[in-house]
Amino acid sequence: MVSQTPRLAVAGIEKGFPGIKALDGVSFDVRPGEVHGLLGENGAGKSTMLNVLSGVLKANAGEIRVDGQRLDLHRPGDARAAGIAMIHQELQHIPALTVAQNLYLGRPLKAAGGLLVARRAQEARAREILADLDPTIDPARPIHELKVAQQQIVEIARALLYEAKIIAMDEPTSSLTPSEFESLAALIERLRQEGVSIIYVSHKMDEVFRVCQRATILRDGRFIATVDLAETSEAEVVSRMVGRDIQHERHVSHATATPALRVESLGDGRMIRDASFTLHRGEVLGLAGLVGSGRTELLRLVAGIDRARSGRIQVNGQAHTFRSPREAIAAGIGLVPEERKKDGIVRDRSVASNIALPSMRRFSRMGLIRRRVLRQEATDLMQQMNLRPPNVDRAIGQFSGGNQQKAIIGRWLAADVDILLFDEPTRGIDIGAKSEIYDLIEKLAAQGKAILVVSSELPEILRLSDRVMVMREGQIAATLAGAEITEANIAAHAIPQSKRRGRSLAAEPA
Amino acid sequence: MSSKMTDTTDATTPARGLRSVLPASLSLRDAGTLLGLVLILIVFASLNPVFLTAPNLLNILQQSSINACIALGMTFVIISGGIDLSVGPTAALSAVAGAALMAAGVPVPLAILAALATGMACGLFNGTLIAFAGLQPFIVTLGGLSLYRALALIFTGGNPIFGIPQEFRAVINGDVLGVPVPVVIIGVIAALLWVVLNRSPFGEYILAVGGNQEAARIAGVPVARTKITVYVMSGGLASVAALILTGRLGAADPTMGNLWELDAIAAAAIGGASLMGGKGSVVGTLLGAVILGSLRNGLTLMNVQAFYQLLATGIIIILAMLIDRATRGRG
Amino acid sequence: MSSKMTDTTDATTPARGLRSVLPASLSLRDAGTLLGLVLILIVFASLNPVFLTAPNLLNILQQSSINACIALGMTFVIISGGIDLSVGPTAALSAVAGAALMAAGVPVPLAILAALATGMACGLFNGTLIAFAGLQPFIVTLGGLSLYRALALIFTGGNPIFGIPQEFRAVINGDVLGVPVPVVIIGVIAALLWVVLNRSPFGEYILAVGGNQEAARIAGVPVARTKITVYVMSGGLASVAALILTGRLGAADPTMGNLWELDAIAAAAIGGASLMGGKGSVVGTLLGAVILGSLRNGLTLMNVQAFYQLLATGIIIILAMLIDRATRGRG
Amino acid sequence: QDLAPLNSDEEPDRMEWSELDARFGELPAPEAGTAVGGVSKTLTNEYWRSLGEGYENLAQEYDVKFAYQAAPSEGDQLGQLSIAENMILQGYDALLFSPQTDNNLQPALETARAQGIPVLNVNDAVIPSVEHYVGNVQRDNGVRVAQWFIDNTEGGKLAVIEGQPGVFAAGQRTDGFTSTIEEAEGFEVVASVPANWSREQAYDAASTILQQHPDLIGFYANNDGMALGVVEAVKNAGLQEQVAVFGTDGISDAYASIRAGDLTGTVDSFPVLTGEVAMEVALRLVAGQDLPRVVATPQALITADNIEQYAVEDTAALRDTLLAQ
Ligand SMILES: Nc1ncnc2c1ncn2[C@@H]1O[C@H](COP(=O)(O)OP(=O)(O)OP(=O)(O)O)[C@@H](O)[C@H]1O
Ligand SMILES: Nc1ncnc2c1ncn2[C@@H]1O[C@H](COP(=O)(O)OP(=O)(O)OP(=O)(O)O)[C@@H](O)[C@H]1O
Ligand SMILES: [Mg+2]
Ligand SMILES: [Mg+2]
Repeated sequence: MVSQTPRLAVAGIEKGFPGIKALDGVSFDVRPGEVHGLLGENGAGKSTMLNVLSGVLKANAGEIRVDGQRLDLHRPGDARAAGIAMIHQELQHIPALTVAQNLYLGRPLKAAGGLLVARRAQEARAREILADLDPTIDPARPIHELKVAQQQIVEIARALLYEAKIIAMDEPTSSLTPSEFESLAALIERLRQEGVSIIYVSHKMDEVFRVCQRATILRDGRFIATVDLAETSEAEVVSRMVGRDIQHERHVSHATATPALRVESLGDGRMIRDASFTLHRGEVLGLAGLVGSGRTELLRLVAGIDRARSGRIQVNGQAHTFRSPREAIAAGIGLVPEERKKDGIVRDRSVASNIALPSMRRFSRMGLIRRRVLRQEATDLMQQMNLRPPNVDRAIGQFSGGNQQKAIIGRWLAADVDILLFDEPTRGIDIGAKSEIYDLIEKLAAQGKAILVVSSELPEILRLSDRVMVMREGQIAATLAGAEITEANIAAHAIPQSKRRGRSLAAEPA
Repeated sequence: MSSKMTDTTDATTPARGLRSVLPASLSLRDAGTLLGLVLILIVFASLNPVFLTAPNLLNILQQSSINACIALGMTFVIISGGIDLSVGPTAALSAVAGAALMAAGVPVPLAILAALATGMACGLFNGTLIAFAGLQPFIVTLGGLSLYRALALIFTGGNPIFGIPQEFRAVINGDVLGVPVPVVIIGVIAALLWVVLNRSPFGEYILAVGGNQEAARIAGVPVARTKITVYVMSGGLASVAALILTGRLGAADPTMGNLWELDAIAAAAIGGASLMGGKGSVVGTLLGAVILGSLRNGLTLMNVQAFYQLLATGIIIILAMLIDRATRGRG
Repeated sequence: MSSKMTDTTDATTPARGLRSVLPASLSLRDAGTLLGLVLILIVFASLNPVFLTAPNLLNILQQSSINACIALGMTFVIISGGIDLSVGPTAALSAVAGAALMAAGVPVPLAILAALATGMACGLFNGTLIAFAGLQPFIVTLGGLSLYRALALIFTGGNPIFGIPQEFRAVINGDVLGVPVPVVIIGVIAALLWVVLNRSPFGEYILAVGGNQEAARIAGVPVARTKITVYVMSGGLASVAALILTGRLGAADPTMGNLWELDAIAAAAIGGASLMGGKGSVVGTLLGAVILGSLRNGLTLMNVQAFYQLLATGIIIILAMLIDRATRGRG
Repeated sequence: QDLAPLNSDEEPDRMEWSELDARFGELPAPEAGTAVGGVSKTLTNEYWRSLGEGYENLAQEYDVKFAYQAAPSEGDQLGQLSIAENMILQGYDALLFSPQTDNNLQPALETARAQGIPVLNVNDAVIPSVEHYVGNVQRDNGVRVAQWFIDNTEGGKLAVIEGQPGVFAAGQRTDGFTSTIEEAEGFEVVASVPANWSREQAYDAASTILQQHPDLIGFYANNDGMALGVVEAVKNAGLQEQVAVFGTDGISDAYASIRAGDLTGTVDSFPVLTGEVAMEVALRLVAGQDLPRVVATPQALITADNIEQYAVEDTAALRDTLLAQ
């Protein structure tokens, strides 16, 4: 074991971006058949490390060896040729192409002497590979018709296609449900046994401890340690990641009896039917459900992004029909969207500008923006939220996902809305920032804000919620309060009726 | 799990149902364009008896063929996320190059090759600046618009080149089973391009580069090569159009191709190409070119006065896009 | 922690250092454009003694002012992610509307307002179709290009309108402390627009809409209103250009503004606007317009023949973008 | 001095080009170092290059420094204005303007006037306030072709292929043709459509018109380039025996086509000769002569019948031919 050449050896990697050193002498190695965690807070440099590995970014210094062989990376194809495949944090696909075409993009199976794409063959192979992951995905469908989770699965399948020796996974489960994680974990185990090495990036400690043998911890671009997970506790890992201890606080309720938002029989004519609920001031209402159950859609209706076809919305006792998000914002509703890059940020603008967008009136006087006031307030806000690097003049696109999320939340704090809708608020967010965001949500509730949180992570729902609504197939299936809020209870309501029947029938003979 | 399956199937059924009614090669979007064309045909046919006669319909196809040829190249460029404003001058330059050789007695096939090479060289120049220097396509080809026109004018001193061999002209002005040769040429090219776009790896690359360039790069798509190739194709197709026109007119004019880029972009856009890239269709572009051709033909037949022709053109372009939008909204 | 702080500061120092030397309003990108202009000025000055004289420099500014005016509007449209091909015909339509009123004896200020209203109405039409019907800007304004030209021609019967009051002409042809009035007007407008883009909420909205429309919408940006406003601005600025030109020419021609859109786009692009939206600068566009004006002026002074002027224009546009690219790469 | 807006066709203060020597004596030798600048509409059309050739001929003969510039493209009104203004800065003794429109060179004219530089408007669009104009009568182009049809045919259907909508020359030529022909018996203009000076669009328009009116007897095109496109369309339709095609300008390709029996005729306005006359007038103005406001230059309908008479390289011989009429 000791004398064994590592499958992958990374030594002294440095990578700088304008104004920041994202990687500063990172070294670690990965053994054959090992699942190796790469851990760190948002912005620690995990994605950058993987991008260097896969040839997407060029390192400023350092070397990479695969099976002892020095690797020269000039273009993405080079890493792949050396047996490295990567699953990117941001979904990387071409909307107009089918699932199979996306899988084989860049190296299609060819027919007619290489002139044409062998579509049938591609689709057949794709079906085989997808069978292990999610057999419901039709390889002939355009990828943009799939749900986000399914798109993520296609991304994973693409790495399998290359029969790589090393697969780097950058937060592969950020949009997967627990059950989908289970299939992934099984798959990883199988690959591992076949001798494939896997680098696994995740903010979810339980997953990391489930699938990884060892882990390398990065902080601010620097190598901190490589630890054997069997001999380390979660708390220890986290404290080395964050550089301090994280206390797990228990849920405290600030709920009042004053309704802030009352939704009655809301529907969009497609997916959402007859949704009714009341959200009180100071309350945190969890919204659980399976992926695809329509939680995002419901939030979009309430936030005025999509037009409701039926139903009523009352804010602080006043009826509204939102024709645009602007109207919803004016009524005091703000949404932290699920797809940050697409629906959240304006890449090239500064953090301050992104924060100020809904509150322009407040930040301007006589038609002009008070830049100094804006910068000061944005800086204060972001300091509280521990933005890294703490520079609100930088373009938001240059921040890590977690830090972008802080800015988007900051946007609504600056706008001082009464009702906050969070769609997967901690997706892709590190454990330190996560507890910061939880504290923040609690603090907002304490200030009397009404909060609706959609999350696919049950622990998160349990940690935050005063009450929990469960969505099923576009309808609110149950509202749980107090002692009813248990993982089992939520799961029971989340599973569609047809499926329960189907399962019980199938289960009985066995 | 099984319920999810049911769910998914349910959601896609209506679209699939409709799709299965149409021929496989005709997308829903193209059907919308076709509808627009049919509407225009009906309007003109009811206004003028000559319009819907076979000779006039062939006439329309013939008159649309030049624009269709340019627009097909433009479609590929647009799908890749670019634009080519230099098609007119590229056509002019390759026309005068080819014509000068023909007039000098060089064998016709050789002259044709030279003309094609000229057009492709212009495209190569555009494509290289765009792919390697990373310049904006709009500006590079705006520069090319001046550059190639200037070269054509300087080369000829501003005079058209006559003396196109009769054998060449006879071929271009001939017909195949009653269909004018230019229409046949464009038909064949369009069929080839359809295969390239929809069935070849290169077609996928174009869609990928236009749809999400970064993702394409990461997936190992040869982004630069793909971009350069679409501009070379556009240049080559401009040469084809130039040669057809030279054959028809019996002369190669260095001022050839004025404003062709706008007609071509209009045809591609009416046919469903999105200037944001990643979207576009060969069939749609052909239909778009025929819509514009029918429009011009119909207005001329009805002897609409010059100013009102301009008016009608503007209105129809906007109407076509509105109709398109309305039909697409559901598709 | 402290080491990290040092790190960050260290890395940002060079950029900060450079930036602190420049006036706050001049971005690094604009400095690149300025450098390009200076290079061109040096070349021409060394080739021709007249070039760098005060009257000729004023001449260049005066000649660039129309294009600068149009290009400023275009810059806002481009930043918002659109394009306006209809600026020339918009100018023509508002010129003939204003001139007809002036010639009919309507008080000059009223006629000016009417001209501005006409241009803004054209912009409103474009903007509405783009923002509400969701049509592609390129195509809508391509339609507008035909439509407004046709309206101007029909309105005037194709004839220019003379009889512009002397008082109006005198103002436009006058000067303020030796600086021609058109230059002063554009200067004032540019200063206002700089404030709008860089200091007003609307400026943030434009940048956000051009940068990521969906995110902007969700963040409460009035997307439709923002888009419509930029087209109305572009139309209004086209009217301003039209009025200046009408004053200078003493007549309003329905064919005014031919090809203005290309010059304006070129100026904006040289000045750093990205046709993908979300990027662009008022100062850059002004510099871009002056670069194009200097180029034309210098080539004429050196008596370069028309075809070669065209050649030089093409080459310079591409060179400017290459230089820009090279300087920006580091910025 | 307030001049009445010029109408070059009707201005009473006019003279024929042929009378210059007789009325004002031989052209006095210009002072050494005299420089004249010409600003033309475009060089992409042979007509304007020939005009420049005429300017150059005389400039060389009299050892005058001469620069000839043109807008980069037809319709680039502002570009032409800039060029004209830039030329004024260079200190020419006289300027020859062929403006894109009636007014786009107005500011340059005013600046030149303020500096005491004589400006000559040569052909095509007419600047209303110009003091000197040399050129032919645009309307007359169309009139002459119409007259040919009236004289040589029994009547029938005719079509006009127009230049760019809104351009002065296009409007005048079309109007001359149409109004003359409509006064005659038995003629009908069945189509009058624009082809924007483009050979290709003229071809398309002509083929479409022939679909609708296979019994057409003739086309009048606003310039020769379009006429040559029409000729091809007529040939393609196999109607060359029945359909007469006329152009305007008299470019060399039109002559060649007439000789080949394709084009029926063109109205030649003799650009080289016009250029020479214009330069002569300019030099006379520089010399201080007081000439009439308009100097008219010749024009002739060229057909196969008289082509050899006019197809001469040497403008002296052409002068003789024209003077003989
Ligand atoms: N293209 C870029 N330009 C400038 N800075 C960048 C760029 N990409 C990343 N960075 C910076 O590099 C640092 C490391 O980013 P990276 O994306 O690697 O973090 P991460 O560990 O993957 O974080 P997360 O857990 O949030 O995904 C961050 O500070 C980020 O702001
Ligand atoms: N990109 C897309 N294109 C088309 N339809 C989509 C897309 N994304 C989602 N949908 C549709 O919306 C429905 C719900 O999507 P989504 O998966 O976002 O649900 P959700 O309940 O919000 O789950 P989660 O928030 O956990 O992702 C899906 O059933 C799917 O049909
Ligand atoms: Mg990351
Ligand atoms: Mg969702």
